[in-house]
Amino acid sequence: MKRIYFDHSATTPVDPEVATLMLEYMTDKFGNPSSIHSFGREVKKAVDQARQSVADLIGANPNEIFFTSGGTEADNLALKGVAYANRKKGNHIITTAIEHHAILHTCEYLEKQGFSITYLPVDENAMVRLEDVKNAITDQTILISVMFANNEVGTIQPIKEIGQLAREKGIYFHTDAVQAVGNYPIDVNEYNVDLLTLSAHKFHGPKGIGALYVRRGVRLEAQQQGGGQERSIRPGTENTPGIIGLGKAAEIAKRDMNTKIAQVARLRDKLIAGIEAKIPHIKLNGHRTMRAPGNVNFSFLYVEGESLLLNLDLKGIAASSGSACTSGSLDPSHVLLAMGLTHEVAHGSLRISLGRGNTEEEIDYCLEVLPGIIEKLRSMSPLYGT
Amino acid sequence: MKRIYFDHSATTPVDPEVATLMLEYMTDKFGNPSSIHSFGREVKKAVDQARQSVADLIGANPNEIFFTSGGTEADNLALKGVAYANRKKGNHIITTAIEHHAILHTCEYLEKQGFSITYLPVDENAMVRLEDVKNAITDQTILISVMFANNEVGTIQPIKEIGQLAREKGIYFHTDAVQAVGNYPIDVNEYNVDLLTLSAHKFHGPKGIGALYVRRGVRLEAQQQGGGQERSIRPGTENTPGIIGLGKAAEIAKRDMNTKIAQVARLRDKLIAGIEAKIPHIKLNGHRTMRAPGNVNFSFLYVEGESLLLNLDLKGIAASSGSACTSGSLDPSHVLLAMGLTHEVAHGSLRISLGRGNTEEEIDYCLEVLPGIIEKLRSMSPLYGT
Amino acid sequence: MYTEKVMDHFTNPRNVGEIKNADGIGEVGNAKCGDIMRIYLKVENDIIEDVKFKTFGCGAAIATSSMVTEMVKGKTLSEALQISNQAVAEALDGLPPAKMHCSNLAADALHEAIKDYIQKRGK
Amino acid sequence: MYTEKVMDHFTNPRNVGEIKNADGIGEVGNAKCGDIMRIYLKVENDIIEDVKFKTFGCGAAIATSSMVTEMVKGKTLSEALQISNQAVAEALDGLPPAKMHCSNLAADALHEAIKDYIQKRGK
Ligand SMILES: Cc1ncc(COP(=O)(O)O)c(C=O)c1O
Ligand SMILES: Cc1ncc(COP(=O)(O)O)c(C=O)c1O
Ligand code: FES
Ligand code: FES
Repeated sequence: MKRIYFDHSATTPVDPEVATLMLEYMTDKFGNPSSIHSFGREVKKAVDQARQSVADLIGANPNEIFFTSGGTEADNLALKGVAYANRKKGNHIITTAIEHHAILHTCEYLEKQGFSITYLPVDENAMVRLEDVKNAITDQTILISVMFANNEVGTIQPIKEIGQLAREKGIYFHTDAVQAVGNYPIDVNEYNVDLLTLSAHKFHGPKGIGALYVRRGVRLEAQQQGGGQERSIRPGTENTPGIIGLGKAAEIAKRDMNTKIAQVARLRDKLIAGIEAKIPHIKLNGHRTMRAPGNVNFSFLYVEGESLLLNLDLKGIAASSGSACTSGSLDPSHVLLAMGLTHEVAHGSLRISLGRGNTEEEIDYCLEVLPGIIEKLRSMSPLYGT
Repeated sequence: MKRIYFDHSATTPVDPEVATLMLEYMTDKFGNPSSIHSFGREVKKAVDQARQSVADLIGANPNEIFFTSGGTEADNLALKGVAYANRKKGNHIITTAIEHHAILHTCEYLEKQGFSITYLPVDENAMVRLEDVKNAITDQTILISVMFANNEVGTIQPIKEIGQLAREKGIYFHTDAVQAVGNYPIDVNEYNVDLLTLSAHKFHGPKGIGALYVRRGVRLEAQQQGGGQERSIRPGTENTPGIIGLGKAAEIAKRDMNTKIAQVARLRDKLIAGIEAKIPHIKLNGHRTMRAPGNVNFSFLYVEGESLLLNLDLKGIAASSGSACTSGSLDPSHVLLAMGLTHEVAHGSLRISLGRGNTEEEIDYCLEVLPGIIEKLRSMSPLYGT
Repeated sequence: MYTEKVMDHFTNPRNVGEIKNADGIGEVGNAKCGDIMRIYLKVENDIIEDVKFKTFGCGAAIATSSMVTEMVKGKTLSEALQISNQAVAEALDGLPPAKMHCSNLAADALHEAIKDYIQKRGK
Repeated sequence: MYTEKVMDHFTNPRNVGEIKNADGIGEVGNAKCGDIMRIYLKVENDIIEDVKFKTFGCGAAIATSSMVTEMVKGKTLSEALQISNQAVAEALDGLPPAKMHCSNLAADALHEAIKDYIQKRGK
């Protein structure tokens, strides 16, 4: 059976060009970039080049890029690093209720360390209100962290405006842009961002590598100690194939950005329109226009998400859900709940996240099988009026 | 020019079989192991298999293995994780003066957090004395951390005995076995180890992946927050190609352990004997018998390490040094100083670390060019009596 | 993650539907994850002649519902009352640890339906 | 990490050695990293007729030593005194940032040697 991958927000395949390059830096140019001999120097050069490519993707300077093991570590470093380094200035951090767990659970950890966190609510489209940000600021506020694009419902936040507000108040502004970087044009200066998290595996780079952008002058404390790598902000032998793979992925993403967005958004819009035309009792989750190019998220009333996923999987379609049954936790997606959805409606959510490899035929096939699956599950549901 | 790689303690080339497998899990089986669809499940299975292989290499149980981004992170997690989780029991940690910076700088960090650290001295062979360990223990001691094999001079510590001592006193025992795992037979039960750090890139696995072994029952606090991966001890999307590559490298290391050790140690002994026969005014650093199979470390009096390395590099030989000039810091190797070497002698150190790919011819070539280089540098040295 | 048997019962669930004028109906909701399962019984001479279910829940919830209906059809009420959650899970060759609480639904719903039948008959 | 010029002077250092009965000898030690550099001068009519060096130090230390001897040979003493550490580094097309302190050695050693010559002559 042909398999269709509709889960690009979870992870993406590594670009073959990226993988081939990485292979070269594993078996052949395998040196440690800290070594002064030729094996080390040839890799050091490639690492520098990769840092430049990553910087170029977001309009930064290469010495503002610090490589980490992924988005989660970069989020941890941003929040804890700023919190501990600026404790004397204040102990208040503002974030939102719909952040990724890498932010939320780090904030909960910081609460235990004596920091005070405001979790901003969102509107029914998962959008943060500028007014709420403004009102949350106190003279203790040292950091505002708002994600760029939400990983579940795709809503793109008013980052530029929040960044401007933060700057006016002299507060650092971090954005978790894991879902956006490589898939959406970002410029740290245009968006008034002081710290930014990115992760390679969300845009056809390898897993296990990411970066934190840190604007020159931002006070940040390292969260790991060791050798002096990454200017001691993030020590440990560099994951050179990962870094070089990330660099190449950044280069490709920048080059293909516009065509890719156009292509993916067209498929997204077709899928949304198709589902809305074919299936009753549904709800589009997330903002209709301020939306990540590849994100489709619906709640199908009277249907439970995991059953839906498994049925799609049996038809060869890989997608995702915010259902409690999928998450392993006991509550459905905190994002959907924060948007005001009831447990039942949140339970029946389906996320289809498209990527550059998806085709019109795949959308057609999905529109062909989805209504039948929904109908079948509804016919089994005690909630669905007979 | 043919290049000779004599720097296996810095890093090793990835085994082609490992690299090929990783490639498959980058471009083809690229799913996120947390996903419930087929793309996720096929990777989850391979990750489980890799965890088993790593466990097998050190005689552990798979659920005692936690993957990290490398040795540095695993060292940080071990020390901080045990320190914070057991703070109520005590605030004293024992380590040695010759640990890697991933341990030493983490200890310095913990000192700032109110922990008290004892840095045990070593003898002239870089060996820790059991008596010193015993005497350092107080009723506040919660952790002893002693490296397995030293990365500079190769000395192998009396791990089993220290482990036994720790166990009798009810103190957790961690060993940084980054240089040993995969290159030396280790069994966590035989060696009485409670926590153990390993890193893939030191035994022909990829960079950017390592693991912490944590004996069941050890209280450890996560040092990173996020999704629930690695049973919440180390969250973040799994570096699946890295994990699977580490698993394969572990499998190969276990299979070839004995033949590899025999082969490498023979070359090592030949090189040591050759240098001692051919070059005057030298000093073998490290223990003569309790020594990592691939480690050769000499001080060449009246010679500075970086100049020596560069000259070797010009002849195609890649090695390493504990010279201050190489390290970028202002002091020569803390390991050599802890062994009682003077600044000048430490300055002239050369580490040649052999691996399974090295040959007899390479040793011969090295023995051919090294005396000339030493002679040339000495003739330039104002310290060398004319 | 699921066994073949779970996937079989999930893909082709047995006895889905309602029984008009059922002799007993049992419904349980899993407060933890918000799922609901309803079981309908047709009883004759203390024997379960027919059983159907409707479930809003995950793969495990559907498979356990289906499995429990298969297990009790033709059984006496007292035999049916002895079927435990554990037994249903075992009949499916096990469930993932995180899902073990789901298997509670199926036996509980069955027992509720039997209780309902007994109460109704008692009147 | 090093420029071609540095590597050239490192690989083929100019003017290595000692001058017997030198007119001036300058020695500086780099307290920071433990390196030592010694410069020997032969002076005639305030002109540096010959210059040699011995250095215990890294690639940059050797290259700067070599470069400074080339730069001053045939120069007057006052010309030589104007050669700065910065100038030596620039003549080598630059040094890695971490190594900039090494280039201090070379000009300093030269100036010490000149001072030594002046003092000796003064007697
Ligand atoms: C918005 C967001 N932040 C952070 C992360 C964590 O990044 P990583 O998977 O690289 O640890 C993810 C993805 O899992 C994400 O979608
Ligand atoms: C003894 C020792 N510990 C820790 C490390 C750090 O491991 P990694 O390079 O994987 O961060 C190394 C190697 O650099 C090492 O040799
Ligand atoms: S019904 Fe929710 S986890 Fe099974
Ligand atoms: S002489 Fe030591 S760094 Fe140059």
